[in-house]
Amino acid sequence: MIIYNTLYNLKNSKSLNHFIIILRENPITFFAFLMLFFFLITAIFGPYLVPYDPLETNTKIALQPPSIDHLFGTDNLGRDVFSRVIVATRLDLTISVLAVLMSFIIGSILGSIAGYWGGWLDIFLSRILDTIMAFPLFVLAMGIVAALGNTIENIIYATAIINIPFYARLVRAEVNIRREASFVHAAKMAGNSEIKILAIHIFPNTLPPMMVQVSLNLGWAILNAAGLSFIGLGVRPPTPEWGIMVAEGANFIISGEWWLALFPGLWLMLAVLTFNLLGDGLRDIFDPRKRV
Amino acid sequence: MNKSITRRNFVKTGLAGAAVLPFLKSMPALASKSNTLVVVTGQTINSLDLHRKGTNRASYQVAVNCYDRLLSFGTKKAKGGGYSYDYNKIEPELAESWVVSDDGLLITFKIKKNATFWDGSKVTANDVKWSFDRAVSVGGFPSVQMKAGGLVRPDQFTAINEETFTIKLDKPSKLTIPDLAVPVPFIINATVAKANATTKDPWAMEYLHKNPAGSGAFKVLKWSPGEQLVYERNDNWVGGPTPAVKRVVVREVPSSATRRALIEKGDVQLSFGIPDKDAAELANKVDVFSTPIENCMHVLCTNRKFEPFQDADVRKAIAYAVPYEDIFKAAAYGRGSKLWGGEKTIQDIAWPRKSPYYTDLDKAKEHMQKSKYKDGFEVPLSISLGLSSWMEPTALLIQESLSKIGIKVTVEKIPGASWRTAALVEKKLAFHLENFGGWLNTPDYYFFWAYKEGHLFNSSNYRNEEIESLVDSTLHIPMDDPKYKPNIIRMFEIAFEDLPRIPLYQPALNVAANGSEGYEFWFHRQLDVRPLSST
Amino acid sequence: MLNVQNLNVTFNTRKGAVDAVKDISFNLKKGEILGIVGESGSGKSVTSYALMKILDNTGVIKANKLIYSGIDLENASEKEMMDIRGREVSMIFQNPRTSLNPIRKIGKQIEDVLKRHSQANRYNAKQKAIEALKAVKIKDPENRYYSYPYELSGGMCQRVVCAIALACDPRLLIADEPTTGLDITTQKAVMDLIKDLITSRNMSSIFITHDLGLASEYCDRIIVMKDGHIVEKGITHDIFTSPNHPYTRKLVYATPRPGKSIRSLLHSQNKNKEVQHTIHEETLLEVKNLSKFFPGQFGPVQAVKNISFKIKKGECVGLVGESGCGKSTTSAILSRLIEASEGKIIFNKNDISTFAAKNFSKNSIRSDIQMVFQDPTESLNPRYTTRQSISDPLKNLTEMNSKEINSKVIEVSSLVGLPLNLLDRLPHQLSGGQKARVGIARAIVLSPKILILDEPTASLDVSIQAIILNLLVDLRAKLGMSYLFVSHDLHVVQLLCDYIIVMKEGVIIEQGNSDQIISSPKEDYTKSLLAASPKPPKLPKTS
Amino acid sequence: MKNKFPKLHAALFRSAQSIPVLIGVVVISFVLTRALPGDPAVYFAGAAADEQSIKEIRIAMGLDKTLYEQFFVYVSNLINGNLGTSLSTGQPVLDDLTKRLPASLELTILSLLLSCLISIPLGILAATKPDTWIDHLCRFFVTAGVSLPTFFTGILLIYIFYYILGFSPSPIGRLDFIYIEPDTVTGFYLIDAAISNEWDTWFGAVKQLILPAVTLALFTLAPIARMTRASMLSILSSEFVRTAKAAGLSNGKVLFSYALRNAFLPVITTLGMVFSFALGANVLVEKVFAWPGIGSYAVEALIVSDYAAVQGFVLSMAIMFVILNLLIDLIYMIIDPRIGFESK
Repeated sequence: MIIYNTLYNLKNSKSLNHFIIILRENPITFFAFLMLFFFLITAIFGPYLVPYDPLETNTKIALQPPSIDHLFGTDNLGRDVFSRVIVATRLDLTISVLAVLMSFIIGSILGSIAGYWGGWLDIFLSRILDTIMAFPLFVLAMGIVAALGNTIENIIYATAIINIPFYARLVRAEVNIRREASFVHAAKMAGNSEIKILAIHIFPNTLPPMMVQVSLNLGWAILNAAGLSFIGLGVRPPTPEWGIMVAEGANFIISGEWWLALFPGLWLMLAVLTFNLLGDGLRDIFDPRKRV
Repeated sequence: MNKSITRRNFVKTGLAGAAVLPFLKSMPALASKSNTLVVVTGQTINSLDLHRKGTNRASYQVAVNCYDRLLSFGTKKAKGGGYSYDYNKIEPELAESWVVSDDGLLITFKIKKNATFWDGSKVTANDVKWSFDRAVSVGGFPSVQMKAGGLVRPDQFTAINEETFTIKLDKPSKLTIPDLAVPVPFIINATVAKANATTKDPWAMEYLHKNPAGSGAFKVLKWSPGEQLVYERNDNWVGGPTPAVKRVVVREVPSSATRRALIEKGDVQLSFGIPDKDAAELANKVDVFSTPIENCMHVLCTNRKFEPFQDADVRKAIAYAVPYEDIFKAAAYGRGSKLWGGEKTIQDIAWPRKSPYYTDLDKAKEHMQKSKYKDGFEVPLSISLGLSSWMEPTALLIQESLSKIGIKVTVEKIPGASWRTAALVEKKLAFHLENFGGWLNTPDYYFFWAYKEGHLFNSSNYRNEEIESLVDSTLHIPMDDPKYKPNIIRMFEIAFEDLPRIPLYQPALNVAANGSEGYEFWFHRQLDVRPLSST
Repeated sequence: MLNVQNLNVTFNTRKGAVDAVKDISFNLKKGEILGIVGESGSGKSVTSYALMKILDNTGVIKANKLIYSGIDLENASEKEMMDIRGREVSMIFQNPRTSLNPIRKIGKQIEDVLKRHSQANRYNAKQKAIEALKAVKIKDPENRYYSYPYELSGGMCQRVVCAIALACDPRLLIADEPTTGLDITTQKAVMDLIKDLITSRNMSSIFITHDLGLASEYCDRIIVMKDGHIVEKGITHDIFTSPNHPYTRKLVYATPRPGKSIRSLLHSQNKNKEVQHTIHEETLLEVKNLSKFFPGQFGPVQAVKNISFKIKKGECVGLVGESGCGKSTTSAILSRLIEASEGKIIFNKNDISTFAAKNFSKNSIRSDIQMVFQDPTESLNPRYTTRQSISDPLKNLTEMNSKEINSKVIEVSSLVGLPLNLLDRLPHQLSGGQKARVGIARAIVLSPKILILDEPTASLDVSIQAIILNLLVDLRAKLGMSYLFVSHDLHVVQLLCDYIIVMKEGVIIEQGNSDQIISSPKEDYTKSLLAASPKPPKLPKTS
Repeated sequence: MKNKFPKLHAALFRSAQSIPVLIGVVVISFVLTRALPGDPAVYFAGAAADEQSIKEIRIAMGLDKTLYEQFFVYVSNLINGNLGTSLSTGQPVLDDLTKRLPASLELTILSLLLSCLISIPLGILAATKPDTWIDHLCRFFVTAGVSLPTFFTGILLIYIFYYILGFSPSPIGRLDFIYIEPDTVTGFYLIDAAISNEWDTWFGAVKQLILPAVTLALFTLAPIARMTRASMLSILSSEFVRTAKAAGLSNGKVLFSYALRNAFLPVITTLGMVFSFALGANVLVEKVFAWPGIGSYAVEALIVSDYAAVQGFVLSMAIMFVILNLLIDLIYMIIDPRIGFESK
């Protein structure tokens, strides 16, 4: 139903107008969507566009500074940093989008249940979420990855788990304030079942504030994966991934090979920045009241 | 120690020499060049007692610097610059003299008369006996190392009188004397230790863990685990020439980039164990000592439990496919020694030595064609996260190269904690990198650990009957025994033919000095601060 | 004292400049109370903010003259304005509770103003603040000084706001809807107090309200505003007896007062004759000994105490009371949104209190009992179009196919006078009146037997209220529904109810036929309710 | 039955609520550490141990028992205040933590102070000029800060300020070796040095703190600035601010005494979250700056499967979290008189 509504809204040409208006209103949102578009293009087509095989080593040209041949220089195994940075986009976006999607879904369900029905269920769920929050989240992610092994799936799971409480709490609060709203009473009078009221009437209205959280989390998920890579619990080599590239490149900064860390770092930062700046725009798009 | 060194008396003792100066809140004067040396390392010292269970390798330096042994090795000029210990030259430390009986079963030591512990009490044969008893009784690594020299039971050790100590051996071994010069059989102040022992803890493990009680060249002034260890000179040391510096601060800095910056800027005088890359790049800026580590090799292991590796042609194909030169450049930055492209026939017993293999993809393909695995196979190549600085580039290069002969390799990173269990204890890694180095510098010692079935570093599950008997018969005979050389050469031949371990290169231990001199390399790969001085 | 000529206020929004106040001129004499009356969006509040120059950054003031006691307000610097505000001209706002800093003691808030205008120093501030509290007749001012706003009732808060506004003896008081949201009896008390204070201090005042009745009781002169223009100004009595402008007339007629009929609220030409509804003798709904407890911090709180009444088929019953009297709880229980603690609800001979409220949506009786909610904005799902909102009950509770649903939606929309082109709009794209119609359409789309109306017009402008009330009357006759009309306003209830129940603190104080309750109430409380309602002057003879 | 001290009551109620959280943390950290790969007994036994000695050690460490029994032993030790001994430092975990926690806290608190000093004025500035280029610029700046991976920022700062410019002292922990650490009173060097009147040391400690604190502060700007802006915006448009303005109160008084105090409530909640978040982010910063805090301790412990150290770390963080929440509640109660009187 939610998907149907979204699709319905997208089909509607009014939605496109709405989108354009939101872009025009705020230069930063415009910039963010532009960057998002750029990253999506790179993620989809990147592997076909890059000049070199990101995995091909050639020690003869190791550690060369940026040049026409190698825009971002080469790394310690002679791999083209530019190609690696571009190809990594897909993996990094996948990790963050999947992780956030997972925590979004699970968090929404838990939060909705706790917020709508309240009572012991609420207390129980809230305590569990508090317990997760009481962990230093990054360390919890480290622990999970260390325990389960450092595969991409496990990184996604770990990132998702540490993000669940944020969604759950937010949804819980948003559902709670709407639980007694009169449009919810009206929906009851209209014969909607409890689940239907929750899923169709209340939950979609929590989306605008959730979108801000989603965008922040998308960025944070990338940083989280990068941090895991930095301490050696990240993606396995030789897979190109920004975090691991920064982490490995960091050791080369002092010796003067700055391009190894700088370019992936820059990309990482731009991606996170894009997601973070996206928040307000996304919220406005999901808010029907912003429509004219 | 921790209790007794409060800040006040730290200042008192530390600044005794500088008492004329106005009272200093900071120690710039104290840290002035000639008095104090600052060393940085990436490792953490986790105990001051080598005998304790769980003591890590970085902590062995405390045994070297703070305690004395009966014997020590001499010094020689090292290959990579600076000095090195000399395996062939045994020198006295606490012993004044020693005599080996003709049958080689009884060794009698005379202890230096003027040797005293830090608390002023005399070093006696009873202290030596107690310390040796402790080393063979506590189990774990110390006892295993003692056993290598034939030292197994307390009843082998006797304190004849205050200054005379004897060791009885079950059978003579060329390894006994050198084994007394390794860090393990260090001599503890038994009186102090016993005073702090309990019935539950007869060897005073808890006490000595934090409070060293020795006679060595340096005392521990301050120890903050994970942060720093401060050594202070023992002016009454008799084990060797009095150290030139009064104080040595060993600071732990985990980030290698930071360590590099520190040494490059001259903020520290010595950086211990720097990465090969930094060593190569810093060589013309500061003094860099890259000593090839004796009896140590970086190797690629083919586990016999993994079926394709039971095929000799597969192993040879791999040995010809490995991009040695690239690895040496990318992983070792040209530091250390090359171990490929050696002579076909073996004339000498130098070890580590070049294997007869070299990078030749045609030959590699030839061998693959001969094997049962013409179409190739898939195998995970495991590396340890803790050693990723060399293992990772090496693995990636091997991965790429082997793909050309049809072997599909996936690189598998294993966290440092599980590495040992998986690789050495359970020996379940099909294809992996390994870096064993033997303390006692003889090839048979290396073979004992790395080629005998069931032994810890034989992570390839290799078994060869001839090697088994060769090692057993060679390990304890003296090197000038006529059987020695032929036996060793035979071992080499088998090892290169069977290839459970494909040698890649001999790594170097890199140390950068900027404002200090006198660095000496030791087989235990820990820093001996005693010969250091500042420039 | 105040001379305003050609005042314009423009807001620069993203969608371009919006003129909120257009070219208005008026003046205010010393000691006079001037009422500015208008419906929402008429620009009356903006006018007052413009006088104080406390508009948002985006608001621009332009005027030929904007002179207060010889000071040119338009060109006064912000610093000068700060001295004028509170000292010369003060203002009180609607929503007294939110007009006070929630985390500062009220005494301190009064002191802030006193100190700002050098009316007090560190040593006597407290005493002066207490005096200010005393002046607005707050009991026990010494202790109240330490109170926080949340500890006070709405009426008390408004008194405190008055105390702040009057602390420095200003000469002009602007009161912006000061009693909106207060109970009717409180409203009267607060208004009387303000009036007393103004006259006793010989101040002038501008009283801004949407309630013509209230303005008529307290103002000397009245200005009527619409869409930023002044449409009419004059002496209060004249405005009422001979309104010139059609808009004023519309407002005057739409203001409920004793003795009016429901149709007379409408002034328009298309006024058709009121259709009489028939009341059957048969009882549709009977409430027996109904009680409701809520868990509270210090034990259960009884919101409804053992009430009983009946609603006949086709009858319209009014449930009247001030806030907190339990009328909303009662309506929620009857509409099966919440469970009753004790008692029976017999609907059409079924005791529906035996069905759990949680699962009532599955009950076939669900479609017979429907409800219209207080706030039309809040009662519509912001993501649902009008069509979705109206068809929602049909989808859930009937077997209709989408075609049937569609035609039913169109049918009901025209019944409630909702233009069909609004069916695909979202709530925020509708006006208040349109939203109210959507709410009603949704409630009647299932042809319920009883409609519970919970203050359906409380948040609407009077002119729209008049239309909606008439719509309800028409629908009742057409569809033969019974109503339970819940309201705080006796005048409104009397207009369309046959029977009135007066509640106070969870108890039914009095019930009886409308005429009887209005003309000869038995209980003091009912009397006080009636007395508190503003009494506008008599209407001119119907034109 | 009226409660005499509703606030105290509410505070006690809140702290009682944290008990299940602590229990949960104990259970989860126990399970998590047991799930870690690697066998501590093997590690403990040392480089050349044989099967027999590993087995002995396993028994000595209690690792041969069932998980259920191990948990029971762990909890009963915990109740006696025994957190076990760390493998990697060889010290009792409690000692390690008491030594290292102040280091982390000092860094985190200082960086938060720094962050607040920048982000709160920025947030207020943005709120007073919403949707102007100033607002957009503020937003861009703080978002850029949070988009940088801390380890990258840290290394970059070291490279620039230490390696190239030489402004900063060498990044080797809390105090350069030319200083003697002050007597331990609180464990916070800045406080301890000030107490013992050793200002040289104090400045030395400050110099070491600057770079890591800036690194962390950059990372925490965004949430605080964002919340300050949002909260200020809503308060500035609220009716009591209008009332205060209409009463002629000066802009400063309105902004700082009326609006800011109210706007701080949600900011404080955010601060609490940011604080525990920053303590986590410390893990990486400490590694880069060789900071002897609990973050780097935890990373090392996790990598070598040091059960006791990991559990001790997690537990201490959870306790910190609980204390922090209590503290926030207390601040809330001081600022907002309504708390504790709300009915449920």
